[in-house]
Amino acid sequence: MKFIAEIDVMPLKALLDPQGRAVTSVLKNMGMPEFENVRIGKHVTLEVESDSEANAKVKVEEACKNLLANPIMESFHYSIKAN
Amino acid sequence: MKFIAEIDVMPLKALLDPQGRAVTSVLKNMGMPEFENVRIGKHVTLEVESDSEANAKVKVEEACKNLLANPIMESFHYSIKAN
Amino acid sequence: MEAIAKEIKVNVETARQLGLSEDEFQKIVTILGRTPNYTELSIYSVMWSEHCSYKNSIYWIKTLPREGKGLLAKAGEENAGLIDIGNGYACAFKIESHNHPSALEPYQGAATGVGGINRDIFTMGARPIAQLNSLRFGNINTDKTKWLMKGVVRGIGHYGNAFGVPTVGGEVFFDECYNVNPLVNAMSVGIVKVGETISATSYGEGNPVIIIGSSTGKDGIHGATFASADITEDSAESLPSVQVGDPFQEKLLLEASLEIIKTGAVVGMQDMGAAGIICSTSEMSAKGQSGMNIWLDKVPLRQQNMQPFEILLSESQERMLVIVKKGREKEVEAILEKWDLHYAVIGEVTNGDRLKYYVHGELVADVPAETLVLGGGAPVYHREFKEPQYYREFQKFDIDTIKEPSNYKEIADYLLTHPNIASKRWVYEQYDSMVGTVNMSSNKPSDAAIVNIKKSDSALALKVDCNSRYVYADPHKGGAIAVSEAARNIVCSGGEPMAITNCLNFGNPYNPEVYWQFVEAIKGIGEACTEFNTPVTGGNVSFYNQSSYEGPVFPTPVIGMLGIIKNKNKVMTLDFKNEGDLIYLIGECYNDISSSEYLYSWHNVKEAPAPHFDLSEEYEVQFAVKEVIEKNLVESAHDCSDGGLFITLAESAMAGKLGFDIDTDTSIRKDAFLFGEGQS
Amino acid sequence: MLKFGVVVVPGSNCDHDTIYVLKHIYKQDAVPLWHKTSDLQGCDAIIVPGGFSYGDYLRAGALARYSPMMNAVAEFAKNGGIVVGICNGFQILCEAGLLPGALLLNTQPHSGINYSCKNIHLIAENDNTALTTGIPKGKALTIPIAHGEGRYFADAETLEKLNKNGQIIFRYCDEKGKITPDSNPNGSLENIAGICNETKNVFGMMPHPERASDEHLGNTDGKYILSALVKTVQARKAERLVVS
Repeated sequence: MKFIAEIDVMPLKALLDPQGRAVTSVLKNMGMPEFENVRIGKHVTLEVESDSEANAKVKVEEACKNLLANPIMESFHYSIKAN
Repeated sequence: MKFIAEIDVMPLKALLDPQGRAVTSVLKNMGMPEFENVRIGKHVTLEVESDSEANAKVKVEEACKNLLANPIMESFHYSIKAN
Repeated sequence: MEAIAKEIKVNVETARQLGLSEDEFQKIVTILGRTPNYTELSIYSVMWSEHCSYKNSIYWIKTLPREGKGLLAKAGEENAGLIDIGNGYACAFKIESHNHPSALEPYQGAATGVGGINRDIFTMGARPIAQLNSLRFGNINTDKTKWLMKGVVRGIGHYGNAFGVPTVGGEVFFDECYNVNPLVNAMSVGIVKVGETISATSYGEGNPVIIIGSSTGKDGIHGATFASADITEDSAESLPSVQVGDPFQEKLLLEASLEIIKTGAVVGMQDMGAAGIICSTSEMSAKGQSGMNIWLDKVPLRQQNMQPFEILLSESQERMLVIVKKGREKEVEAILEKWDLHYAVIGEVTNGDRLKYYVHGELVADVPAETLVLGGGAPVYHREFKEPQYYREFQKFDIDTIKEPSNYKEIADYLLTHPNIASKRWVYEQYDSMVGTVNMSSNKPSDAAIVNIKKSDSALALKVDCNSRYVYADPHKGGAIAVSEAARNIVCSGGEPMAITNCLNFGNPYNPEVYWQFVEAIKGIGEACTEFNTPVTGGNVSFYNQSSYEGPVFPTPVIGMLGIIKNKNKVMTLDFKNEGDLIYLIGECYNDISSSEYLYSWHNVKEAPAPHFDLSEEYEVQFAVKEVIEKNLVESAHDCSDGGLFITLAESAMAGKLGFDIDTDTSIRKDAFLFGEGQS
Repeated sequence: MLKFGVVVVPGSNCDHDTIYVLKHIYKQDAVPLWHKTSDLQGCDAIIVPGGFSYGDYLRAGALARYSPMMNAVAEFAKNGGIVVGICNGFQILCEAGLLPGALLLNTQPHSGINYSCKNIHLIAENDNTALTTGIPKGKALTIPIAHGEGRYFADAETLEKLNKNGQIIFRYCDEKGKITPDSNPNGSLENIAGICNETKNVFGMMPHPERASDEHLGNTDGKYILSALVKTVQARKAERLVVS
C-alpha cells in the first residue's frame, strides 16, 4: 500500500534563524508590522510503500532521523495518511 | 489578539524539484527503496497580531501572495489558530 | 529578566568543574582579595582557557621573529598583522582555525569560521578583499569524510559567497590521521589606507560602550570550557549546541563598521569572537588602561532568562563592540540605522582598571581587566616535552629497501589521480573566486594566488601551505619547509615574500611527545622566517586535535604567507607557453623519496624521515629564480612539491595544453628523480 | 559622459565592481543608488548588480524588490528607461515582475552541487538590442557565472512569446558557439542566459560581463556586452536631446 507523508523540519527554537529574522524585518518594511517571529524550515512530502500505516511510520521516522533532519540543528514532526 | 500561522510553500507540481530528486536517490542508496517522489518546499511559522481570525487570514493571505510564495513557481496553503 | 545568578557555592571543586586548576583558583582569590562569586569565576575560567589565554603556547610563540620590513602592527598588538604594501596602503591578514565546531556540525562550523576571521580584519578598518582556506580530512572513501567535507565546503562557500569576498586560493589534504578531527583553517586578507586603521582599545572616561549586530543568545557557552548544564534552570533544550552564522548580517556589519570608522567618532572597536562580551570588554580595557561599567540588562537578548555569566560568555555570531567619543553617538547611530543594524549602549568607560558588571543596578561581577588578558595576568606555562620513539625509527629508513619500479606510467597515472594531487576544481568551483574583480589568477594560474590592488601598480601574492606529513616525520625540518615552500610559491609567481600568519594545529599539549612536536616546529618556522625575513604577524593556536583512538593528528602548522609583486604587469604564471621552450630544473637532485606521496601511498611505507632540505640552499635557489623572473628571462615558473618533479611538469603542461620531453638524471634513481620530494 | 545608477541593496556584492568597471574601463560616471531612497539622481541608465541581496533568503532576489528604490526603478522602466539586471539583479527584476519568468535552483546535469563559479560560453541571439549590438554573429563569448539559482524558467506560453518577440538575448553554448545540452551550466530552459522585456528596455542576464572587462584579469569578452550598452544609452540620450 502507498502512504503519503507530510514532514515539517524546523530549526531548533534555541538557535538563531537568520532567514526568519530577515523575512520578519522585510514584512515590517512592507507595511505589515503586525507580523512577528517568522521562522522558516523545510516542508517535505513523499510517498512510502508499506504494508501498514504503523510500518510506514517507522520508515518515515528513520528517514527523518538519518537524513531529512539534522538532530543538532533541527526538530521534525510528520503526519501520514493512506494514498 | 495573537494568532499563529503555519504555511507550506511547495514548488508547483509541474516543475522539476532538484532537491527532492537528490533526496529520493540518497534515500534509495541508504537502503530505503520504498520512498518515492520526495518534494521539498518551505514550512513557515509566524505570529500575527489581529482583532479577529478572519482578519488574520486576510493578512496572512496577503503576505503569502506578495512575499512568501512566488506564483510562477510555487503554491501555498496555510492554517491559522489563536495563540 | 530574572537576572541574578543563583548564589552557587564557589570553591576549588566548582573551579575544577569550570576547567581551572587549584593554583589558578588560588591565584584568582589573591587577585580579588576574596573568593570570587560564580559569575567572576566563570569570567576567569573562560579568559584563562587555552583558547583565549594561549597559556600553554605563548612562551614559545614569542620566540618567533616579529620584527621585519613594513610591519605596522606587531603580532599580538592588534587583531591581525598589518604590513605596509606601498602606495599609502597597508594589508591586514590573519589565519584562524574552527576545527572542533566543524567536527560537530561541518556546515555551520566552517561558515562561522569564515565569519570570525573576516571580522578580525574589518574590525581594524580594513576591507577584506581575498580569502583562502586550508582543509584536512580523513580517508576520502569513508562516509564520515564525505559528510564532513560536503558540509565544510558548502559552509565556506555559502558564507564566503554571500559575504562577497572572493576565495582565491587554498589547499585540501586527506590522511587517515584526520578521520575524526578535520582541520578547517580560514584566512582573510584586507586593505586599508595607512593611518586609517582602528585599534581594539578603550579609553576616555564617560565614552559610551555600544554593542552592534545580532542579539545575544546562549550560543557556544560550553564552547569555552564550560559545563553548566546543571546550573541553569532551563533544560538542555535551551542550550544551542551550535552557533549559526548569518553572512547577510556580517555584510551589514562590514559596511557599517567601515563607515563609522570614517566619521572619526570611534575610539576603538573589536569583534566578538570566543567568550564574546567578557573577552572584548576586558581586552579593550586592558589595552587602553581604563575600566568599564557594563549594564548587562541593556544587552539585547535573543533568549529569555539568561544568567549574567551566560550573557558575558555567549559566543553569538556577528556582533561588534565599539567605544564612541561621548557626544558623537548620533553620527554613529545614524549609520547603524542606515544599515538596519540593532545596537544598544551597554556601558561606559571609567578611569582605573576595574570592570564592573551590573544587572538592574546590582553589581554581579567586579574584576581588574589586566589580570584577565594574555600578556597581563593570564597564566603562562612551560610544558615539558620529550622526543618520541617513532622519530628515531623513522630516521632509519633506507631507500635501497624499496625496489625500483619497472612500470613508471602506472605510477604516474596513480599519482596524477591521487586525491592529494589531482585538481581540486570540484571544490573551488563552489566558491566565488571572482567577486571584487581582483583575482588575476582566474584565467592565468600562478603558484600563488595573485590579487590586484586596484588603486596602485602592485599586486599581492597569497599562499597557504603545510605538508603535515613532513612535520610529523621531522617537526623542525617540516616547520622550516612549510615556510620555505610558501615563499617558493610566491617567488615563482614573481613576488617578494613579506610576512606570514600561522595556524598551529597540534594534539594535546599535556602529552610531552605532542609538545615536543610543537616546540620543534616553532623552532623550524622561526629559523626559516629569519632566513627569508618574513616576520610572523600573528595567527592562532589550536590544541587538542586528537584522532580519539589513533592518538593526535599530524602536527599541522599551516603557514599563510603574503608577498608583494611591485609591478603587476610582471606576474609570473606556471603554464608552459610555446613549443620548443627549454625547461630548466633549478636546484640539486637527491636520491631521496622520503615522505613522498609516492613512497607513502604507492609503496605504503609510512616510516621515513622528512625529505632532503637545506635552508641556505633553498634561499639561494629562490634568490636566483627571483632575479631570473625580474629580468624577464623566463616564460613560466612552477615549484616542485607534492608528487615530485613529474607532477610539477604535468601541471605546467596541462595548464598550457602542451607536452614535454625531458632526460632524467642518470646519477640518481629514476623514481627519486621523478617522484622524490627533495626540497629546493 | 553618461551617468549610470547602480542600485545598492543590503547584501549586494558586485556594486563596487560594477561602479569600478563603468568608471575606470568604460570611462562613464557611475553612482550608487541606496535602496532606501527613490532619487535616481538623473541617471541615464540603471544597473541592478549581482550579490546576495538579503542573503538570498526565502528566494534569491525575493526580499530586495520591496524598497523605495525598486519602485523608482520600475517607474523609470515604465517610461522607457534602460534597466539591466546582472545575476542577483536579474533575479530581483523577475521577482519584481519587470521581467517574465523565474530563476530556479540549478539542476547541474552531472553533479548535485548547485552553486558554481566558473567561465562559460554564451552567444548573442541577435545584434539589435542594447546589450548585443555590434557582437559578431555566432561569436562565442567567454563570460564568468557565479550562482546557485540561475535555472531560467517560464511557462510554455511565455516562452513562446519570448522567442517570437526576440526577447531572448543570450544562450549558453560551447566554445564554437553551438548551443548544446552539455554547455548548459544550470538547466535553464533552451539554454537561456539572458532575456529582455517586450519593449526591449529592461534586461536580465545571469553571467557577469563586469567580471570580464579588466585586462589585468585575463579576459575582456565582457567588453562586447557593456560597450554595446554604453553605445545604446549614448544614442538614446542624443535622440532625446534632439527631440526635447
